[in-house]
Amino acid sequence: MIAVTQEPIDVDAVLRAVEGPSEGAVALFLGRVRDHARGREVERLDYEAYGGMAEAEMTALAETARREHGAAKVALVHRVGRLEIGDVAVAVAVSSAHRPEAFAACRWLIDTLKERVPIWKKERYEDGEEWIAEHP
Amino acid sequence: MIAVTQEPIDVDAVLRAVEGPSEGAVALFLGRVRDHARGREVERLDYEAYGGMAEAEMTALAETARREHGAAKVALVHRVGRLEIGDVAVAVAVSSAHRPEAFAACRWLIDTLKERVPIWKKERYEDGEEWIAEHP
Amino acid sequence: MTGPDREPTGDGLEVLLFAGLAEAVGRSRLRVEPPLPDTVGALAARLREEWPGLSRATFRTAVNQRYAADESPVRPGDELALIPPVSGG
Amino acid sequence: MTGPDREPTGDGLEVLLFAGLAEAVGRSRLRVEPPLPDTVGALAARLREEWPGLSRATFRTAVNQRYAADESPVRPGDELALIPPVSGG
Repeated sequence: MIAVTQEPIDVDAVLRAVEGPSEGAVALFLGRVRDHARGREVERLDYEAYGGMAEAEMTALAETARREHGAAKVALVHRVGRLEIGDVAVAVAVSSAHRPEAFAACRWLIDTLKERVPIWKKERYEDGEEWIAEHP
Repeated sequence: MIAVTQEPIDVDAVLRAVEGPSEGAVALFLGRVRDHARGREVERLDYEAYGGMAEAEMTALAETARREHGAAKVALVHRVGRLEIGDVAVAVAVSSAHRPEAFAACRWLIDTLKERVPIWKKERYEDGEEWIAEHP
Repeated sequence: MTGPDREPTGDGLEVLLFAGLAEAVGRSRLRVEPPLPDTVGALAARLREEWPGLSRATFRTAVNQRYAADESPVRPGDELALIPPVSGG
Repeated sequence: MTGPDREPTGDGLEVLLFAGLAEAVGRSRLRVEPPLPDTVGALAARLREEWPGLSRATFRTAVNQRYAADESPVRPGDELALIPPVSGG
């Protein structure tokens, strides 16, 4: 399961996507909208994606996670549009036979997704808004 | 949420237990029953716990995760009794403001739970069964 | 601390066994009559002598649901447990 | 590869802009008329000259939805995009 979606992320479906009888370990990362960032209070976020390329990059990341990081199954979902505090912005799930690979691949995926995948967030504050540029 | 339970683990409830407006990162680990172990085909597992002590140890682990590993909120649930292939045996959820702490605390918790918490599994095979002694 | 399934033991003690250790001994609790040994280590040594299933077994010991060192004291009414190598998760 | 929202551009090209870059330029796509530059780097240099909002901007470039090096070729019909620093997750 690889998707960029306007809809709320269905975490159960993300977890089901990596189930398997030989996969004893599942690592899941959820990125939720925080009420603060960079020392400022955040009211909400707007995410924009270069949709086709974002999904292509995420598909490539999932393949690398399986080939090089020991992941058996991978699910990557990023939400876009308007998100409120507490909403899940991104879900990364990895299964493998044992836990070291599941943790390592999950961590590698979220780190690399944040560096490479063409998605941007705009933070909305009480008194303004700002596009965040995290990874050049 | 700290529990040793006979019932199927409600993963949604585990994730809800670590929600918070300042916690932007959630790391979840699920240990599921695998169809193989130690080179043998496994038909199912039976878990036994020293219930009161297991919950006391898990409570102590959660406190240490918060005090020393940067966790904001922790949920630990272990299922006991008869488990089939694919059933979730253990769920570990950690939230924190940022992801390094969530990953590190989640990994430390499952590693340390496996070393310390008085829970035992018996593997059932087609032709027998065996109590598993993993951490002396 | 009183476990949910313990009965009064007077001046003696009951010791809980689990998993493979309970199967090796054939019981999930053992009674230790007074006089009680002073320490966890002395009590464990006495149990290893009395019960062949324990003589060469690997276990840690818990007193009142906490892991206890060999030199920890043992008192009437304590909840003792022999903890074979764990395999949760 | 043809993006879902692209129109035929003949011998020219359209370039997609996103997020802060689109706001700085005031548009989310730019038309580049022939003759086309040979490479991604030359095309980016031309856009920086033509559009003040791009002159000092930080961006990577993608061709047909893949990150592309400055020396990558540019052909009519390619889907070009300027990718400002990302902040997903």
